[in-house]
Amino acid sequence: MEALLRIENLSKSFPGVKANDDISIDVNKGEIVALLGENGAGKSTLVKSVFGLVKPDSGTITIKGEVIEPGDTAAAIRHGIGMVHQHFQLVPVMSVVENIILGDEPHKGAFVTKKAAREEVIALSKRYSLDVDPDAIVEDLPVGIQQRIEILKALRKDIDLLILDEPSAVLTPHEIDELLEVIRKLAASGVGILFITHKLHEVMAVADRVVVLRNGKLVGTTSPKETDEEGLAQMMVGRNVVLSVEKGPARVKEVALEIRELSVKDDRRLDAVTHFSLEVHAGEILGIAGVEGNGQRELVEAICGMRHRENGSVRVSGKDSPDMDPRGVHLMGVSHIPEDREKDGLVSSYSIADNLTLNQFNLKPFADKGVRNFAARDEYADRLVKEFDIRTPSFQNSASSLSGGNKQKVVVARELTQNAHVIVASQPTRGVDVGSIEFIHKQLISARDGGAAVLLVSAELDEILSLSDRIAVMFGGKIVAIIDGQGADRQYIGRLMAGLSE
Amino acid sequence: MKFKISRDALVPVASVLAALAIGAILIAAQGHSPLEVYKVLIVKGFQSTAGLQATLSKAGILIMSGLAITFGLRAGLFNIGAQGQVLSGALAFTYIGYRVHGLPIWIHLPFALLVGALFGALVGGFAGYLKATRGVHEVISTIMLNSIMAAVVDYLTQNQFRLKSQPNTRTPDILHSARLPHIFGFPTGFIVAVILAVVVGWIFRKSTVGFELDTVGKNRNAAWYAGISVKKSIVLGMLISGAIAGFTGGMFSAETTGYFVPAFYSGIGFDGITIALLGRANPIAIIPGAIFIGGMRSAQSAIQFQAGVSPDIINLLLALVLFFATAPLIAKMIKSNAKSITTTSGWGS
Amino acid sequence: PANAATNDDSKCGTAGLICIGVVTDIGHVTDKSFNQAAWEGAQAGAKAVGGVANYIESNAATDAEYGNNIALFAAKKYNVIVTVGFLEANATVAAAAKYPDIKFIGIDQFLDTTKTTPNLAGLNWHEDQAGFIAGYLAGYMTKSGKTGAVVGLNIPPVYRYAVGFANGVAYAGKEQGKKFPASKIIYHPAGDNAFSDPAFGAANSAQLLSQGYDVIFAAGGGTGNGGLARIAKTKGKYCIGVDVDQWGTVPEAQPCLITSAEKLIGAGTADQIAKVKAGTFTGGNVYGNVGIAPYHTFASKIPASVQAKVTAITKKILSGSLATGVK
Amino acid sequence: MKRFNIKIWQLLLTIALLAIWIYSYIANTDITNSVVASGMRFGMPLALAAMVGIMCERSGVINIGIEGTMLLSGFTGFYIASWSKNIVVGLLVAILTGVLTSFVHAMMTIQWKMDQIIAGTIINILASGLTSFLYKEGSTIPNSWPIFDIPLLGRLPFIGHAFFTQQGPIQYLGLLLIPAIWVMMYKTRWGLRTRAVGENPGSADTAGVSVIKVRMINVMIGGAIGGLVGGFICLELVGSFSKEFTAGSGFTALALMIFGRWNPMGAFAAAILFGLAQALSTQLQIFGVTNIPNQFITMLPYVFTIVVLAVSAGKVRPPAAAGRSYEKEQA
Ligand SMILES: Nc1ncnc2c1ncn2[C@@H]1O[C@H](COP(=O)(O)OP(=O)(O)OP(=O)(O)O)[C@@H](O)[C@H]1O
Ligand SMILES: Nc1ncnc2c1ncn2[C@@H]1O[C@H](COP(=O)(O)OP(=O)(O)OP(=O)(O)O)[C@@H](O)[C@H]1O
Ligand SMILES: [Mg+2]
Ligand SMILES: [Mg+2]
Repeated sequence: MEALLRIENLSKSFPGVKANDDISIDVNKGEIVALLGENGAGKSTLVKSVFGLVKPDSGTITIKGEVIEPGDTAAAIRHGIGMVHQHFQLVPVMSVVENIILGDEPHKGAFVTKKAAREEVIALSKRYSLDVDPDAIVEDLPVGIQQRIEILKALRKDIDLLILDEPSAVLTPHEIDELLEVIRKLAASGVGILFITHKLHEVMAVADRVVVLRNGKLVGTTSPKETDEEGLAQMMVGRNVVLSVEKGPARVKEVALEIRELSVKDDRRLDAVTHFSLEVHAGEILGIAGVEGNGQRELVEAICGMRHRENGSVRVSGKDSPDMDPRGVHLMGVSHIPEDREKDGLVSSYSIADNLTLNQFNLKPFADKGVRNFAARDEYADRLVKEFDIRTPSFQNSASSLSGGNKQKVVVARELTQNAHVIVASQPTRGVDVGSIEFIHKQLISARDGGAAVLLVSAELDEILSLSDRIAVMFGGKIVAIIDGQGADRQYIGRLMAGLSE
Repeated sequence: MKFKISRDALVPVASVLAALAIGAILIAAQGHSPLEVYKVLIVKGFQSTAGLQATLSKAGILIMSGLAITFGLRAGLFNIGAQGQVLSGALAFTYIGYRVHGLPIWIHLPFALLVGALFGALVGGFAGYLKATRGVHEVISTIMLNSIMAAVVDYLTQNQFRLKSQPNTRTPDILHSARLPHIFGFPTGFIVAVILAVVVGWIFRKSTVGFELDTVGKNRNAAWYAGISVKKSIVLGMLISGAIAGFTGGMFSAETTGYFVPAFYSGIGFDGITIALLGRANPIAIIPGAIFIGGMRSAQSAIQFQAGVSPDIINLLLALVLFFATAPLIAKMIKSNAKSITTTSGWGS
Repeated sequence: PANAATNDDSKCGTAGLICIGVVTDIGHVTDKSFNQAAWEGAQAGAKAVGGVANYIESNAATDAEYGNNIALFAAKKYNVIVTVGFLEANATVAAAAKYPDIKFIGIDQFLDTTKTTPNLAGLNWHEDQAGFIAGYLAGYMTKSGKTGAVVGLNIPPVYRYAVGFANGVAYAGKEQGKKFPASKIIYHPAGDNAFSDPAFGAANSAQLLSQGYDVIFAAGGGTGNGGLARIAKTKGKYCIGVDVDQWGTVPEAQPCLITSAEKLIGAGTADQIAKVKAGTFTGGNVYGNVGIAPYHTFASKIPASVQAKVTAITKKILSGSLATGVK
Repeated sequence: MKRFNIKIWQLLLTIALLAIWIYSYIANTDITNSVVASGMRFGMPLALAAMVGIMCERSGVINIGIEGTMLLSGFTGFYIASWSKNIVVGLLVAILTGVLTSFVHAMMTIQWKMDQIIAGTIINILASGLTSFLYKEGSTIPNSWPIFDIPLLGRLPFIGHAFFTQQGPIQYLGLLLIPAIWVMMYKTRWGLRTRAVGENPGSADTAGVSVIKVRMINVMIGGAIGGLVGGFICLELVGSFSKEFTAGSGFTALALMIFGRWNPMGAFAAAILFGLAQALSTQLQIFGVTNIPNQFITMLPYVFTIVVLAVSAGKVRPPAAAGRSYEKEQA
């Protein structure tokens, strides 16, 4: 049988990197192929080539026996390819309907037929049981819902091939289960699926076949039947990876972060966090579990001085921390790994070195009396790039040249090397490969063991479960329960996260 | 590597040549000799002592106004209405310059310049304040402030600040103790401008304040995350941009005009935009562009008188140079990898 | 060297040959306004004395620029230099001191004669007189009694034109035993574009027209010209131009243009040149003639009696027996 | 809540203005009509120039070259009209010039991915240099566009006299064109794509919409409007070309575009409001208010704009991609 998608000898170089090197892959009708690889291995580049977003240097892409014109998205769509992108490709200020219909709008003459469009979106969301409010403005929606819109967009046309580039990075466990169900259903109906993820259990759960990339090259093909998660990780990284987190018991000390009666509003001036109180002790990791959009972002920003506290106080090591003063809070010994590295955590046109010192550029030894010391910065950057294994030819390169995972490493490296009393880590491993996840987790634990109080916010329930000494479940801007991390019940927390009472 | 650098440096040179070539066609099309025109341009603008003096004097003002715009651009602010700040600085300078008697030059001149810069800073800073606290975009506020300042300045020159013995609207002459002395005939303003460029260059290269402004210009969210007060930076960026503009107005009065008439200052603020763009918002890189434009401007009249070509050819040549220096055509032709210029990304709301 | 027929300046410096150089204010000799008028006057003057005339257009309003341009003429041994506009006053005074052998004519430059040299004449006009005469005519042409002026920046010459106009209207009203409402003067806001904002002139004229104003004095370069063009489009309304006879410079205004308040810049300039030739040039502040332009096709529409009254008042004003009331 | 704030302010302002309008209409119909009509006349060229900016920026291209576009179009429009003795031909040529000028702008910004602010500046100084270099005195056109009344609408009570009488064709055209642009922008497929491209070109690209094509066409439509305005100023308002006749209105138009939040109707309202403030300052001079120096009266529209913006607060949010050239690779 002719393969549905056939990628033959595809190569693509960017200045300084060979992102794809002579790659050939087939995807058959109804088959789910998982594409694995470390950050920067070239997965996104490969699938973008298929979708016409990247023009390969050489090689051919054939679908149902027809060659697709390279670098032409419209052609790819015509050939029945749909794609869910690693970075959301949504227009934040537009409604859900507008986003979904964009590019092929129901219309009468030149006019968009709003009603028909709306009905179509409602029907679509019913069909795949992916619930969305058609009239909501995208930027007002939590990321999980935004991801749903991305998926609906891709599913809207009758597609033969669906590409998913890390669709589950921002979803809750329940949402992931739903997504995997959708994928299985689609495959059963004959759609070929090319699926990129860093979560190996997802691969084990749905993939028919697994293709692994390393440094732009195809290093192997396997299937869940032939191997296990450890095996997959080893294939990707080229070494043994410890997937389960190893940590000793917490040596809990005094309260380092004390939040009292905190209330915060969101961008639309609606209540996001209400009368929130919490204590985090030095030497423990407190994980906040919750579906995204339940006030976690606002909570973190208020703690770090980035968002106005309407009410209540935040104390660090027994002293009041200032409101609306990120620098002041930072100087009290609070480190912050922000959830959106591109938006908040990095200045992408700056060098990696400048980014590694982004919130310390004014402190000794990086500056003295307002004059910057570049030698100190570079020495520091050189050390961190090595220590955190940031994959780059030079720390002088701009942050924009890094892959997503490596960008995250820059942020983590910066925040975890400051000997902070309090570390606020928001989605610290989002979109990061297994090798790096292992590394970041180890760093967080060693920070805890070094006596820091770690507040971990993650939509990744597994991450929360495996790292936290205590778990606070957040729903609707409040804590609904605080549970001991040891032996916490996954199902129980899941129910709390969904707002169901016990 | 060396080879590549020299190629990048070739871009501006080739751009000038390309502009001159197109200019030559236009000149010839009007029945004049391009060679003669360009000879006059070089002799009058760059060869004769008087020409060079005029060139550098003009270049000094261009550098300063270019710095004013550059300072804003680096902080993500487009101070399109620097003209209003130039005007208020110039008038404030002039007032101190003619009104305050009995000070020695080394006090009077710097003091008057400081007051000029202060008034420029007030106008610019007001726009910055409106942006930081009320979200009023600086492109609107500075354009509106331009007109407002023009009216205020006009009112003052017609009334309180007017030289009553003259039927025409002008201020009294600025006292000698507030005029800029020439050092051996060398335009002092140019030296001041170059020093200012070096200082501004240093601020953005080495100082933490410069880094803060740059960061706010590049990614406001990340700047806030990194503990930089975005609001303060916006006010500061506009304040200093305005101060430099006001200072420029003062320097122009001190070196060139000698008294105040609003029309003397027309175009200074807008010229600054061209210069800043030509120099890619790099404080040092604006210097050669300013000298080049200064030279063309100072030869403008001679071109008309001696070669019979409309002096507007100069503005045309300038546009062509800016075009070729920024469009990737030339760079591609000589296989340079010179990065394309960016100033601010978008309106940087 | 370019320009007119008599522009060959290679023989300048030979005795008896008069070479005239015009340094324009920022602006061009084709500005349909005073730069152009001065340049035409210089050419006419040159023709009359068999001399040479040339111009340089200034590109920046600074003393340095004007000084350089004057120096260009001086270097070529020109013996009469005309500088146009009050912005050039300082540069002209300085140049006159520097080149005592060259005669300078400073147009629109009122001199402090205690500080100037005798080779410099400041050529001025009583704009208020031209405005008054035009206003007097307007006072007889208005049916509604409502007249107005849409003008450029509020600077002294513009002010004198406008207030002179208003006083002329009032005077004509009194003569006819009518009490007209005061003539409305609308100034352009300050700014670089005060004299080059046709849209402003048009919109303001229209606003006046729609409120029943029927004779409008549009004075102020491009701003005024925009007003003239707009008024011409409304039937039965009259407009008055400024500085030169705008019948020729703004032809689309012809349907409404009953006259223009003129200051005879060309004639005044030519006159001074003739004085140089005759050796009667005295320097100091001198005044050129003002008046109003021909009526052209309106000659048949303006009653002969009114025309006679205007002629009579013109004489009175120019002779000084009637004051305009403008300080 | 922020959005809500803006709406309240807009509402209050609208109500206040309506109240003033109705009150003064009753108090003095003629003068009120005249002032409102005058506001339209001041505002319409600015509003149309702002449409140039909106067409470009909504698709992600900042255009500060509006001034130059109008200048060049006015130039060619006038001289061709003068040469062909036909103002219709002149106007068409003006529009064509606008399209060609914006094509150059589009090449620079979209194809060559040059800095958009620089590209606009080049257009401006190129236009200023070319038009003054090639300027020739003494040309005239056979006639200029007339002003006229709209037959039925002109007799409507309240708005009729102010909006539909004694205006030139550009005024009436603007009343059609601006709502049409609004409808295009918010109701049609092209408009949806345009806005998507201006907000997130990656999103449009991944949906199979050609970012380059959408931008090129919008910028050129903008150019056509710019050509229209330039042509009309020379062929209707003034009847001749004068150097630098645009007198900074291209920049004021940009300010009004931002004031109107990149929305065609918003910019129109902003321009009319600005025009009304100007008409009002004229009216104060007509009323003979002499105890306030004239400079402070004429300053009114500018002060008004700043005050309104400062009070109604609310951050303006430009199209997110405006000013950024689109690199497909980074999608
Ligand atoms: N537009 C670009 N310009 C330059 N280099 C690029 C570009 N896009 C990707 N790269 C580089 O190509 C390599 C492959 O990147 P790609 O995004 O395909 O990795 P990935 O496997 O998807 O990684 P991740 O898991 O982090 O998403 C990386 O080194 C990346 O830095
Ligand atoms: N590649 C493109 N990028 C952006 N806009 C486009 C593109 N192709 C067409 N358009 C515009 O989109 C609109 C619809 O054109 P299109 O050819 O896509 O219609 P269609 O979906 O095939 O609809 P129909 O059912 O009428 O054939 C038109 O306004 C057209 O100008
Ligand atoms: Mg990827
Ligand atoms: Mg079709």
